[in-house]
Amino acid sequence: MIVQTALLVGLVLFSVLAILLRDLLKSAISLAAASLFLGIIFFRMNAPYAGVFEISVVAGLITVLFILTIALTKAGDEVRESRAVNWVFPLFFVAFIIIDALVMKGLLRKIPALASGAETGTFGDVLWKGRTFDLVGQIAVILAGVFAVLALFRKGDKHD
Amino acid sequence: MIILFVALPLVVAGILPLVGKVSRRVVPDLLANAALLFLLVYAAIAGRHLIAGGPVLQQLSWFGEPVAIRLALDGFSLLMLLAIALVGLAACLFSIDYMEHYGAKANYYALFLVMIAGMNGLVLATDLFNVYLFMEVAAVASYALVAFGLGRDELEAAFKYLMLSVVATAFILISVAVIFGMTGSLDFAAVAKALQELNAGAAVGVASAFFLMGFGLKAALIPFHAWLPDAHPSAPAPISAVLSGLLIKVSGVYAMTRIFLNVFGLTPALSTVLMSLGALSMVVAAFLALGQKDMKRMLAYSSISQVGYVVLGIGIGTPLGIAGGLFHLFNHALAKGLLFLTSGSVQQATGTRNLDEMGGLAKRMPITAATNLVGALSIAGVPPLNGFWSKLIIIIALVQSGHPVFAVIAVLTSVLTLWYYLLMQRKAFFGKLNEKWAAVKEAPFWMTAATVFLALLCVGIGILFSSTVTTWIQPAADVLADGVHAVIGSWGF
Amino acid sequence: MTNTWYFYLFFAAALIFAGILGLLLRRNLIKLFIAIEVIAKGISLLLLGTGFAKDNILVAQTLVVTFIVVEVSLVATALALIINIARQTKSLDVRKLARLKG
Amino acid sequence: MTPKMLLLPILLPAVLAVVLLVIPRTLRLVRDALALAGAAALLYYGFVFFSLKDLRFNVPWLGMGIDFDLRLYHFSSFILLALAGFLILIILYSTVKMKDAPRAREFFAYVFLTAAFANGAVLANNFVPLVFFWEGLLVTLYGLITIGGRPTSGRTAVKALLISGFCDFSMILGIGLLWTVSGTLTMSQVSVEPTGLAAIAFVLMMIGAAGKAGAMPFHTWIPDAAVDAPVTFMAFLPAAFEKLLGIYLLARISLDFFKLRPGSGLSVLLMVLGAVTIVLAVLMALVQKDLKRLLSYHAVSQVGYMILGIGTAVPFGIAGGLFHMINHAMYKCGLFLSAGSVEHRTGTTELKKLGGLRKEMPLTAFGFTVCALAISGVWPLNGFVSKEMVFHGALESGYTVFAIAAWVGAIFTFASFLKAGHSVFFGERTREIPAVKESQPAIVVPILVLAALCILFGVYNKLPLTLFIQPILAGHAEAGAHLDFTSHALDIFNPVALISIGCLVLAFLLHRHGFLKSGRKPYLASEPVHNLPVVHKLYDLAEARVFDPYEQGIKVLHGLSLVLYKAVDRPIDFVFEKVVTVAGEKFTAILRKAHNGHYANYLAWCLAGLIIVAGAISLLAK
Amino acid sequence: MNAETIVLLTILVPVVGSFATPLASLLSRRARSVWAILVSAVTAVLPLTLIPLALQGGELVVRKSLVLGLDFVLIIDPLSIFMAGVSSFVGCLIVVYSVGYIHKEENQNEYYLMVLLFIGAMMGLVFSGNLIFLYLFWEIIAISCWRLIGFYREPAHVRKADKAFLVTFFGAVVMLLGFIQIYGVTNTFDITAMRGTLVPGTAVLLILFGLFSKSATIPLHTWLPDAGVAPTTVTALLHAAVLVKIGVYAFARLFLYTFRLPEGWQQAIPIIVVVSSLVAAGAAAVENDIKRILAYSTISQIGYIFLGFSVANAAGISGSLLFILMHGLAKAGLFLCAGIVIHAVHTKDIREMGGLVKTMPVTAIAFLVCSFSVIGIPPFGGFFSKFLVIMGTVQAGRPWLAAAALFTAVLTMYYLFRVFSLVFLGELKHPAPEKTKSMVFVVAVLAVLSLAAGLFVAYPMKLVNIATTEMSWWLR
Repeated sequence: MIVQTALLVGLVLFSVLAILLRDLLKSAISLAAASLFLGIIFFRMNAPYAGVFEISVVAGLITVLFILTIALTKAGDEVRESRAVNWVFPLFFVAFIIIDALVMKGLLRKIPALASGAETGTFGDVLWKGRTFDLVGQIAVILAGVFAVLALFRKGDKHD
Repeated sequence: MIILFVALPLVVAGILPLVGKVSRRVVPDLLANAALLFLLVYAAIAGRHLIAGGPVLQQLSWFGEPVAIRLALDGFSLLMLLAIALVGLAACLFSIDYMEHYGAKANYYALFLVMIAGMNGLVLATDLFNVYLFMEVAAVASYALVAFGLGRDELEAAFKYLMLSVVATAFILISVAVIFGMTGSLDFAAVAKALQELNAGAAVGVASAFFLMGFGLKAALIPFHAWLPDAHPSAPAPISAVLSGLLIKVSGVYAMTRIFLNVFGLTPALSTVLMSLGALSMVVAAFLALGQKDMKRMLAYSSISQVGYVVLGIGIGTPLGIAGGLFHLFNHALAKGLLFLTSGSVQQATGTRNLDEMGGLAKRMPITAATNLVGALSIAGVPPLNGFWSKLIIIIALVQSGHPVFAVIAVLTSVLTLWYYLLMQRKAFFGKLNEKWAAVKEAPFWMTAATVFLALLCVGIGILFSSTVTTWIQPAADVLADGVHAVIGSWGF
Repeated sequence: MTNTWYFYLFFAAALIFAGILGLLLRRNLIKLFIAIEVIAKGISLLLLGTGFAKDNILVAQTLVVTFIVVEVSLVATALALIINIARQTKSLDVRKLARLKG
Repeated sequence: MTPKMLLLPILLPAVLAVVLLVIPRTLRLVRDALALAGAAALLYYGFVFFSLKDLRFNVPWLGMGIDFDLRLYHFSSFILLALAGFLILIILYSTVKMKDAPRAREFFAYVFLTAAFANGAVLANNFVPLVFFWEGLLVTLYGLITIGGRPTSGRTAVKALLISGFCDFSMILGIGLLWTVSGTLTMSQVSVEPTGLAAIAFVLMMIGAAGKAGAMPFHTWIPDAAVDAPVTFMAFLPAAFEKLLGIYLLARISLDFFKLRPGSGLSVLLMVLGAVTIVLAVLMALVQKDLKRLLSYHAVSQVGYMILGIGTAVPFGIAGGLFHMINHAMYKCGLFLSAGSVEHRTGTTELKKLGGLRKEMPLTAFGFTVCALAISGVWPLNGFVSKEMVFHGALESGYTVFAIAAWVGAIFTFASFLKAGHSVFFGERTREIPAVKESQPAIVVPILVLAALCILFGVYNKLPLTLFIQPILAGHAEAGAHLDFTSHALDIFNPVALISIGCLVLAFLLHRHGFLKSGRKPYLASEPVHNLPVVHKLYDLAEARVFDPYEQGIKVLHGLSLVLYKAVDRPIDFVFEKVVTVAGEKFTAILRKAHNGHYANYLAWCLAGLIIVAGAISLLAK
Repeated sequence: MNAETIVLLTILVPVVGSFATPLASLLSRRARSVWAILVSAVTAVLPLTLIPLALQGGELVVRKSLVLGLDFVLIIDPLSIFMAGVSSFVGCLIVVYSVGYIHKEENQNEYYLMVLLFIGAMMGLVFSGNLIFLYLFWEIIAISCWRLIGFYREPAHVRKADKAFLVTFFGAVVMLLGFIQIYGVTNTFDITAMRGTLVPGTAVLLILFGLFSKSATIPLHTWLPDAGVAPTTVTALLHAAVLVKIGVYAFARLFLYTFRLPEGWQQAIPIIVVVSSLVAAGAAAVENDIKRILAYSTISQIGYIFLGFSVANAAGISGSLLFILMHGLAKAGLFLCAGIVIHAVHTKDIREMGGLVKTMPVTAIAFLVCSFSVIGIPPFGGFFSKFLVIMGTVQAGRPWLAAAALFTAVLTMYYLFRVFSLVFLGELKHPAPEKTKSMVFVVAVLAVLSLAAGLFVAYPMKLVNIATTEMSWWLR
């Protein structure tokens, strides 16, 4: 359990770092690190497929996309971030952590829940048999994303 | 075969870009409109008799062995499918001429059909997570479509729309996760049964608050509405017609109603919150619309206000209220779609959306002016058009269920609505012809055909309101009403 | 089933709140989107945590996988938008994106 | 004589009016002939009906107790006959006088239409036809005055219309109250004690009658009309018809509809009204410079006698009032016709310009003198008889102050007629007027006929009294009282007659004093009275129409309308135009400013919304 | 043809006919005018064929049930036949007049379409026996009014048209709320089923909003004078003959035929309406625009009709019904005369006119005759109606109200003759001949009708008496 909590704390730290860092590249990398931690957490929760996906897709692909965007938008003038963020953000964050802890310990413990039966079958047939409609949805989302990118980057007659 | 509603648009969307390479305009137009026409016919005729035998649970099989795509087609979903098909077809017809100068028509149609597929999927989903998934499909497609013009305003609007929607979907997922945690399953019926046994009042309250925020933003109720007045005007006219007419209703009102009435059960607390949100949206959005100079922005605020009516209607919880709400949802979809299409024709003819620059266009563009008038009067609730009957039923439901204050607010808001629509008529169509537009011609064929199609629908439903209510609206309301009785009985609070 | 769920709920809530706080305070478009990504991490953690706590982990995995797929297409669209905005407005400051008023 | 014949006096003149209106201008002779024939026919039927005594024509009309009910009985047949008589005289006179008037055809049409309505009003036995015909006269009144053709004719016509309209509307209110009190609209069945609501009804209907007759506060249009309207109109309506109708209704009110008690409050009110009318009108008449205005004021003052007579509620007094009504109609019509004949020949009725016309116009002069003597109440003539009866009635009713007022009136009447007669006919010949001949016979004959009638009704007064007046009062005198008015009619050796004669002598002295004082100029004979210190001021004010209730009324009406418009209508419009729109815009501006386009701002709204909704649901769920 | 088909035809002919006018105009302008006159003439004749049925008294209810208690009900009784006859007849006259009046203007198609739609909706409203359908036709009339007032498309005119539409829509929607409140109590919208029920006070207040807004009584009246910007035929149609009569007809249909007014309202309404007619008469005496004067005059005369109905006794009701006929004829005449004058002199300010009697004799006489009828002077028709209303008020024990009403009548006489003398008498400022024979002919017809209605009042009175007894049988 200690390792799990350590990983979780690492995850939260890197995420907060990703937001707080001034330099874009550094924050992208810390974001990748965070998703790495998350992947490991998934593995420890014996959710291998989710872990693989998390690491390869989120840590990999999305970070690459981020870096690509940072590169492409270098030309623009420097965005003056307000100085206040550095102390406002942690202050609120810590305050929320305390409230969050108390709430989790006190109130939410009492959420009634049904005991669910043991799961049968492998991940494959759960995904394929149980939630086939999700796959249709996924295909649709991918199509949507592709067409969106195509539309946004189309050359030629742009209509203002 | 109700999977067709989702599969067909996806498949056509898939092959469209390839086709787009071959012939830039004719085939994409043809294909897109044919698909939507088929959906309309299928929904109108096949759907009707499907329903005759009670809600249809479609168990699909993929190459022989059963596959777990459980789609439920009941009165409510069928009503939504019909609305989507109708307004979608009209917008598609409209975009044949309108999208000429946008270019990349095939890409546009692809995105359009994906959005339609997303909406159809959401309507047919019986699983909380699927609702999220297909909403996201439609949302992604709509971000791209809002930004389709690639202008400064379009991009800004699309970005803000995206960033706000993402937060909304995050909250929806939190709530789905909590429900999943409590009941262990995601299917509507199973969750409903499980929640009845658990009677975890507080937790469901918080979950419904999160859902309300998420779907409220999608439906653009007042505190969550800020993205809509920017997104809808900057989208190309047929898209803003579909956005205002369908998207905010399907991913906002439909999802909210389905979950609150069929899954959670409409508790008195939830009903009051829904009604107050609806009433707030009605009044504030109506006042905002009053002060607008931009025609499409006024229409956007009007959509917020009319969605407020629908939510108020459904929030009452009585069968009559729900019927009124749904009927108004359907009428508003048609009428608002029509209004956005006419604004598109005006924008294409005069090149401006600013009402002050327009003047007396009725002289040059009689059909557009007439159809705009029909749409405006229908939404303002002036008889004999369709908007009047739905508002009437809502007000009757309000008075009967003992909410006189809401009834008065609803009545006064419809006066306000008429005021700003008259403002629009006076500035754009009804006054003296502005000499700048002396050379303006009537909108091209397909655009006027689309607007006339919707206008005839509005007038037709207005006159044949009783048969429309009995064939389309009553079954949808019964589905929800049973939901309320079944659930509310047990929860009590 | 006991309190492992609340344990993951705690961390997920922390991540989500951090993301929202980032959205409210940061001005750079890309920073904003990084905050969105943090929220996404929080949600996938929440989903999987719930599944793990309620030991129907397989279903939770499918949900997370689908969620990630959706997240990818969202990122693609959003970044395309950001690039276009950067090209048009020559700046990534969200305060400049305030022309549509009233 | 079938009851249907009763429709004849109404329909015949109405149809004739339409025909006369349509006849082209060129066929003047045919028109005159037709008019005369029509008037003659009416006169003949007047006599026929008079001999008939009782006839009733009743046919349902509007339901709810309103039916077209005509009834002929001795009072209405007498008035019908009188009306027909005057009509034929006026028509005869007008054939020449109005020969070259621009709207002559309209004039004849209106005259016959007035005759139709007047006959209808007299015959009516249900209040609704009564009001129908009574108010119909307004239309012809307006039409006739506008025929005068002078620039101010329109204004005077409207003035006459408004005053008469006001009186008629109060009469309608009175009839309404009477209907609620008595429960029926048939005039012959109505007989109510004038107390409480009925008293108000009495007063309102009295206003209607007095207004038509031209008594004080409602008289101011008559002097203006004298100048603006054609003289034939003055002789026809204000002199004859209106007096007959007005006093007929007043008599029926005090005799039939309400049981007026002598000495009761209402009768005193009537007597006061009468007395005031007599005195003030005659004072005004005295100082007039124009013959027609002088005669018009006298017409108003003489009505005072009739009202005073009826007001005494003593049979003798009422008989005097009624008899005075017919007498006055005759000599006033004669006077106006003679003034018209003078105007016809000389072109003016200015006393200053006229003088010594008795040689060139002997017959007009003779007619004028007889009628002037009659109106002043000189002994053998009809004026003397009816005035004596009024004096007796006033004395008998116990209020001597009214009798004194009557006498004062008599003094000044005679003084002003001496002035008029002297300056028009008997003074020296002035140079302004060229030599004139006597008017055509068609003009002179009516004057002489009227003069003859005055003499006849005076000398042989038994005929009119027994034939006309006696039957009217038959039902009302106490059983025992012997209704013989004729006994001492012409007897001058009683105190009342002596006082009257004294007044006349006093008047003669006053005239002689004025005449000599002003250096033998007859038209300035009234200056001594005119220049009395306080009186002079009042006269100027009166001339400036200060006391004219109509002028003040119009100012009040206009002021009230302005107040209503500015204080009620415009503010309501202001609310709709400004308040609502500005409020709308203000509220919208605030809301629009809130949407400043910043993403963080919108996100904050959403989160705040979430918190509020969550709080609301958990609170409400408790 | 039985009564039911006649009534359905009376409603459908104008409505369908109106939408067909643009088609007729494709043939030629002449064809369109002929078509419009034909349709309005047929609509005018049809109710007349029902009069024998009306004279037998009794009522015929036609019912076709639809969803949710909103079933389509037609009541064919003397009241509705009388109203239909009066308004369609005057409407037809106005259509004939407008052929001459607007032959030079543009967008005439819309004009004829809206006028015929107006008449059709009016027929529908008069016969409808269901509150919601009454409201439906009420609003269709509001739409056509809006388009007609804004006919000249000037920015100021359209603003006035919007104001008129908004005020009437506001009143009507509040009235709808009242109907729904009653629906809550009796849970039916069908008038014939609700006869004699006592109505809650608030519902009465709400419904009065609608009635007062449509018939332009005091608080909601300012749109009527402003609507003077419309072409004269429209103001004649609106102000004089038909539109304002709807509010009064609805009052009769609702509060005499169907509901029983609570005691407080029976006392209050007569006072309000008399005040309204007094204020309007005051305003008319001060205005200088001839159309605004006549508009205020209409508001004032409508006060009388309301007075007659609200005192609710035989004399009052029959007086009001007669008033609707007489005022319709006379006021339409006044407006159309004003139209001829404005058409010739091109100004609406009466101070700039003068002496027109010399060049426009027929119009002057028609104006005079119609004024006499409006003031209520015999032998013209207006006398009987005003007389009966006054008698009704006095009999209902309100002599003070009757006195006020009569004072208003004097004020009416004052301002109508002020207009007559300023416009027609005095010296001639700009000589202008009487334009288009058809317009003068219509005006003459109206004047003669006012006179004939006065002389032969017994005939309309028969129908009115039957309608009164039929309508208020449970009042006694």
